[in-house]
Amino acid sequence: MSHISPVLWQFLVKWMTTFALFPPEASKIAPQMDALLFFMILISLIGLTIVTLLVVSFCILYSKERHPVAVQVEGSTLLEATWTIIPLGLFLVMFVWGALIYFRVFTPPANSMNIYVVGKQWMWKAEHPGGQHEINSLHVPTGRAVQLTLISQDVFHSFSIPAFRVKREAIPGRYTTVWFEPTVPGTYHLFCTQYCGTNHSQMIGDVVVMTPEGYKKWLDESTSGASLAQNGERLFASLSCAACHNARPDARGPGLANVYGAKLPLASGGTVTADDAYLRESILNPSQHVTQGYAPIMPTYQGQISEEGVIALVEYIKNLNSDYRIQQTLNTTDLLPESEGKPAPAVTGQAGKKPAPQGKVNP
Amino acid sequence: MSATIVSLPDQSTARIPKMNYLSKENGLLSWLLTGDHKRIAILYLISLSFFFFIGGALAGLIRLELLTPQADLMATDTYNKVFTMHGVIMIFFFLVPSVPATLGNFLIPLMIGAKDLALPKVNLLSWYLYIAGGTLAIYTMATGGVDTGWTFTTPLSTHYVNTNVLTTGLAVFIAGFSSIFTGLNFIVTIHKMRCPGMTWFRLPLFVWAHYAASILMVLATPVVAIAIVLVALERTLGIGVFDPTKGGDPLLFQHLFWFYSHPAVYIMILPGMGVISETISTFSRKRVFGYTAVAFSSVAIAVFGFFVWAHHMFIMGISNYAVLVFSLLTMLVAVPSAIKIFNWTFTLYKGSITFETPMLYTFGFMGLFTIGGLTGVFLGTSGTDIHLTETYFIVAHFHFVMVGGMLMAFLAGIHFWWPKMTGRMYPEKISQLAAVITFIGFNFTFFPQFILGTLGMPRRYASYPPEFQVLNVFSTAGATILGVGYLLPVLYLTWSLKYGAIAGNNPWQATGLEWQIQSPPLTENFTVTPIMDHEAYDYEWLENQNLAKEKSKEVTHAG
Amino acid sequence: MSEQNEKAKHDEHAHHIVSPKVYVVILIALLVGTALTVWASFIDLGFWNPIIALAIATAKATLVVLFFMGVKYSTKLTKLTVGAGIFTFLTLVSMTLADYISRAWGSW
Amino acid sequence: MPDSPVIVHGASEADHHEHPAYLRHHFESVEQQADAAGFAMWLFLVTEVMFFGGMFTAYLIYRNWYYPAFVAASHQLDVRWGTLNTLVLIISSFTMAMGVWCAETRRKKGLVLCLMLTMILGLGFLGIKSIEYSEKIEKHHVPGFHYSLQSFTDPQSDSAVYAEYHDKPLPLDMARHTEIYFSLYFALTGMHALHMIIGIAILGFMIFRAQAGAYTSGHVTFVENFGLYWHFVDVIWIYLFALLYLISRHQ
Ligand code: HEA
Ligand code: HEA
Ligand code: HEC
Ligand code: CUA
Ligand SMILES: [Cu+2]
Repeated sequence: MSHISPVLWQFLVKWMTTFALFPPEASKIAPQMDALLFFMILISLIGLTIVTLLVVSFCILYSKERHPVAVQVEGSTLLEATWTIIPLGLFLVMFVWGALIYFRVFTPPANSMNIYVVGKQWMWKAEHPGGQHEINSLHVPTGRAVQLTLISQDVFHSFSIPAFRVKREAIPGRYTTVWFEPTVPGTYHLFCTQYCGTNHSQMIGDVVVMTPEGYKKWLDESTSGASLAQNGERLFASLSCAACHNARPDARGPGLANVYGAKLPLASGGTVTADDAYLRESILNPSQHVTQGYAPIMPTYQGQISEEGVIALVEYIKNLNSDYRIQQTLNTTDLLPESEGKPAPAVTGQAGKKPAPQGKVNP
Repeated sequence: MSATIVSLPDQSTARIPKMNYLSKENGLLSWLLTGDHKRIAILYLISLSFFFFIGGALAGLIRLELLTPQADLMATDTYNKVFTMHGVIMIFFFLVPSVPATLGNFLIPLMIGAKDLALPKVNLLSWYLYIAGGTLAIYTMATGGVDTGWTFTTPLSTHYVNTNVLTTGLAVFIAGFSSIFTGLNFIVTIHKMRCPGMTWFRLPLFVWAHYAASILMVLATPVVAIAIVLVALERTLGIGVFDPTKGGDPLLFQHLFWFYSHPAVYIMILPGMGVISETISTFSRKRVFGYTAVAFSSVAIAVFGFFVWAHHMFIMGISNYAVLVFSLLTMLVAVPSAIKIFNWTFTLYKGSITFETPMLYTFGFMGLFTIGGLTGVFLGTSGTDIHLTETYFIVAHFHFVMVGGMLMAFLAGIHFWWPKMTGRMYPEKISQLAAVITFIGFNFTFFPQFILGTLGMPRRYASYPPEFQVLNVFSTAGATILGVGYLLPVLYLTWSLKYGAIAGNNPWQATGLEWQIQSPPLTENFTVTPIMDHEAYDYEWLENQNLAKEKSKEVTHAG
Repeated sequence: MSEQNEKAKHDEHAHHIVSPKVYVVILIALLVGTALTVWASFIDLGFWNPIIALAIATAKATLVVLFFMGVKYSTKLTKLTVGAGIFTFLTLVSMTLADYISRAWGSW
Repeated sequence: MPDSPVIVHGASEADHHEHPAYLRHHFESVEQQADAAGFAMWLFLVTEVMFFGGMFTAYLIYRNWYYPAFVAASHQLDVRWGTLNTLVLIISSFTMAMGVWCAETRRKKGLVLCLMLTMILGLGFLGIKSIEYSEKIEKHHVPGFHYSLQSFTDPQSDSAVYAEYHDKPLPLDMARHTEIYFSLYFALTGMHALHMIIGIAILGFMIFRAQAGAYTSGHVTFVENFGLYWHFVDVIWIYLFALLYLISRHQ
């Protein structure tokens, strides 16, 4: 093999040993996606082979030497119908199958754990409910459905994990979600796949899939102090939201306990489900959807809270199961700086349940 | 003897006819002020080739940068400018006008038996607009470029980059109007200028394909124009229509942009499909199988092409219900292309096939377009699009359809009609070689990109994880071969202008009206209005015609 | 010369000249329409206000297109062209709006 | 003629010399030429429909989203000016149609008069539009140029409008979306006005040529096609009036 240049040779060897058509399958959806991809590749190969075989054999059979005089053939309705209906049928199978997968990727199961991701030029910032932050990396446990709630601070980005076969746009001004269930521990690529300016190609990182125990350990080690909801509580106090949302009979704003997931009647008629996106909108553009029975007096907080702040508030409101916490907030507003040591809000548990120790999430 | 078409000096004349559209007057001004569709086509051909090589050189830079995983040849923002300008130039200044403005311009009047396009001045105006837009694009490139990607995604393009978005936008805007006027001119011409007897179903399929593409040019292009105007207003005044902080929706821009740019991909492919119909019929000496099906599939592509634009936005945050609808419609629009491929294949059946250069490119088109089109279906399937979108899979998809499809068709057409345009043959052997080189180089360049895409390599990346390097090296190597494949035709076609064999009227023994007149044609195309008295691709008619000619020659010789 | 042309020569060509009377009638209709639409906007019809305004506008536009622009007297081809334009415009509007409206329907 | 038999089409050869000067060489007949030009004009108008269509789409979306802001902002437009302008434009459309009729029936004086009237009405439209624009400029309602929310967060400060509509103050976040309304207002009416200006320029040219009798000798294509353009501009305005001025006078 001496006539092949050594560099090229090296490359070929490297390629042969690492050759792969698909990235690792590290999530529950990955094998399903790959099954469809295999199906489509198979169909395409069959289609391509048919076309190629026909072309090649016609070229041989009817080349000028062999077949000097062409025989005019007008066409055939039967054939036209065949090659209209068969591809159409196959394409429709792909459509249905693909739609089912699309449906799965973008419908998070109810019990999934939620991680917030903020994209900005040019980094990814992930926020775990326990308050752990990470930049350009994401730690997730196996065996649990993980939902990402994404938002961008500036331009479109796209959060892509090829090994999981998922990808979702982070859009300025709006939450989007995607979910996955990691299956194989390991470190995988995280890319920003939506062109976002100069350092688009540097907006990359690692997704680290850990065993549940490993993940727990990681959470404990990388805690930053307050949980997201605690941060939210602090913000809620410092922005004096409780001036109106205090669950008192004379309160000017609606009570916020258990509002998450509820169907709210709107002043303009109709109802709306209070999901993450709705909570965010209510804080930044409150008059967009005015709740029935209230005046549109809530001020906008646009420009006053960072996306991370909004996330903290949303997380706080999501976890408000009783008015108890709010009233606590009201009482402790002036004690704010020291609220560090206060018991954390009931993050996932019921009101009155023993609060989780600081910086930890109730499992 | 049947009634027929006028033909001027016969191909037995071993000289190029003295009187022709090239020789008429020859000052620079006579070219720059010409109303002759054939001269305008030549003007386009020259200027298009120029832009293609600029775009190609930029592609060379892209491939060189991607030779190594690091961004070492140029800084990331330079790389971004390079691929943006590559995309902008290749799409708006090369591929959209490629076949229509050169071959379409040259041939449509000839094929339908007209003396010119309906609006010669508008035709010239189109070319000037094209040149103005192109000059502006080159100016933009020279003065710092632009780095938004050819899709100009907001709010990146409106608020977050400080490169020449405005001038590039203006360039595209102007080029857009050039394209609108070309399409408008074709539609009017095809409706109003057909010669007697030239009914709709006697039109060559080339004309049908251009008709369909023209509908798209006329109806879709204005929408991208207004989208660009709004971007410009947003950028200069901050009016807020696309600005999320002011309550605007950045996705609206993409709706408007893709409302044009999806139909635009059919503007790019349909004329190429027209070329393929002509070449495949001529070189298998058979009427195109299922003429009506092929004709209507062009129109079907044009019509359905309007309903699928949001398949470029599947994960961008449009409604999930919209995703379902647009995905379904995408499946429908793929079918007419399949119909065409199969009909072309069956045109070969019982033909008498020869393998001149245009035919080789035609085979290239059929294989590569099929691959490109089928991978388009992968992207149109909502589920798999999640994994494949914004990766090299897309890059491979659209280069397969655009370069493997349209560019091959363009080259097929240029070779096929070169004798008609210049009166001289290109050298056959070397151009067959060039076609083969192009095909090999193409596959080396872009096939690895499918694998890169499924592996997850994102597009528009100046640097990438090292494990993708091997495939990228293949790709770059392939691009070098491809570059040679494209340079060769420039050389031998130029050479043939002087030294090529005299072609005569109808070197391929093709049936179209354009082949029944002298090459190169007269300025007024037909001295007398022709009458069409047979179907398109009627090879028996042609034979009778030749027999008759022979006879009359014998008579004259005897007499 | 195409077949439309030949047909056109007989029924439409020599070019139908619309008489000024028709123009005057249309002018009056348009003026009345304008008055009507302004008047309607002063009455509180709630939900129906914009619909009525658009309906009247469409009626007026139709009159202009049919008579002032002479579509009523012109070839099928012209009618088809106008139709194609309106159809494509409606495609743009309706399919885009469909996305925006269904975005609010929750995830599925 | 050389080798193959030739069938000469119809009479085209024979009456070649009787063709009027304005018949361009590549057309067979005057009808064909007029037909082609008219069809081309229609196609051009269709592109214009799509050009405005993009803006109409944007308008409909944001009107849906920010209805209260759009209502409050539309109250800043004066229905009286709008109505007047609609009337002006409709009448100009009428005079234009009459102009075409005059050309078709070869009435030179009538044609010149009609074109003049059309031009004057067109200028009148622009004059009124500029009055409206200058009011917006005074109130800082031009997006991007120190845009002011005062009229919306504090309607009473804007006494003239307040007297008519008694608008309630908008919450700040909603008030901010009035800027989108005005963006679309200026984009739409500005684009429309641009078309008017181009139209008026062409009218000027046409009056000049009409006086020389160019359009009253049977060659009316140019006048007819310009008429189509002018009417089209009118149609756009009819919709703009309904959409921008008459959103809701109640609330
Ligand atoms: C000439 C240009 C061209 C053409 C013709 C096409 C044709 C098609 N394209 Fe492509 N496309 C582009 C140019 C083109 N595209 C470009 C430039 C982009 C990227 C833009 C960007 O983001 O920068 C793109 C992106 C793109 C996307 C967006 C991906 C994303 O952003 O996530 C999608 C998704 O649906 C798509 C789909 C299709 C489909 C379904 C077709 C169909 O029309 C194809 C139909 C053809 C066939 C199907 C082949 C023939 C079939 C057979 C021979 C049958 C075989 C037999 C059996 C199955 C039995 N294309
Ligand atoms: C008509 C359209 C067209 C054509 C013909 C091409 C032709 C080519 N393209 Fe292009 N391409 C696009 C349209 C096109 N492209 C578009 C729309 C994009 C997306 C841009 C975006 O993301 O915004 C893109 C993006 C794109 C990328 C992805 C960049 C990225 O996402 O990071 C790559 C990478 O390989 C690439 C490569 C090539 C190559 C190798 C060729 C070759 O076929 C070119 C071969 C031609 C030559 C090489 C020229 C001839 C030779 C010479 C002039 C001699 C000098 C040559 C050298 C120095 C090598 N293109
Ligand atoms: C001036 C009083 C006031 C203040 C201060 C206020 N709100 Fe409100 N808020 C309201 C009123 C009134 C409503 C109901 C009407 C509406 O939807 O606009 C409301 C609605 C909401 C809702 C939607 C819940 C529902 O039932 O519709 C959320 C969430 C919310 N507020 C969060 C907050 C947060 C977080 C803050 C502080 C950052 C805050 N509010 C500050 C008055 C206030
Ligand atoms: Cu962020 Cu690309
Ligand atoms: Cu598309």
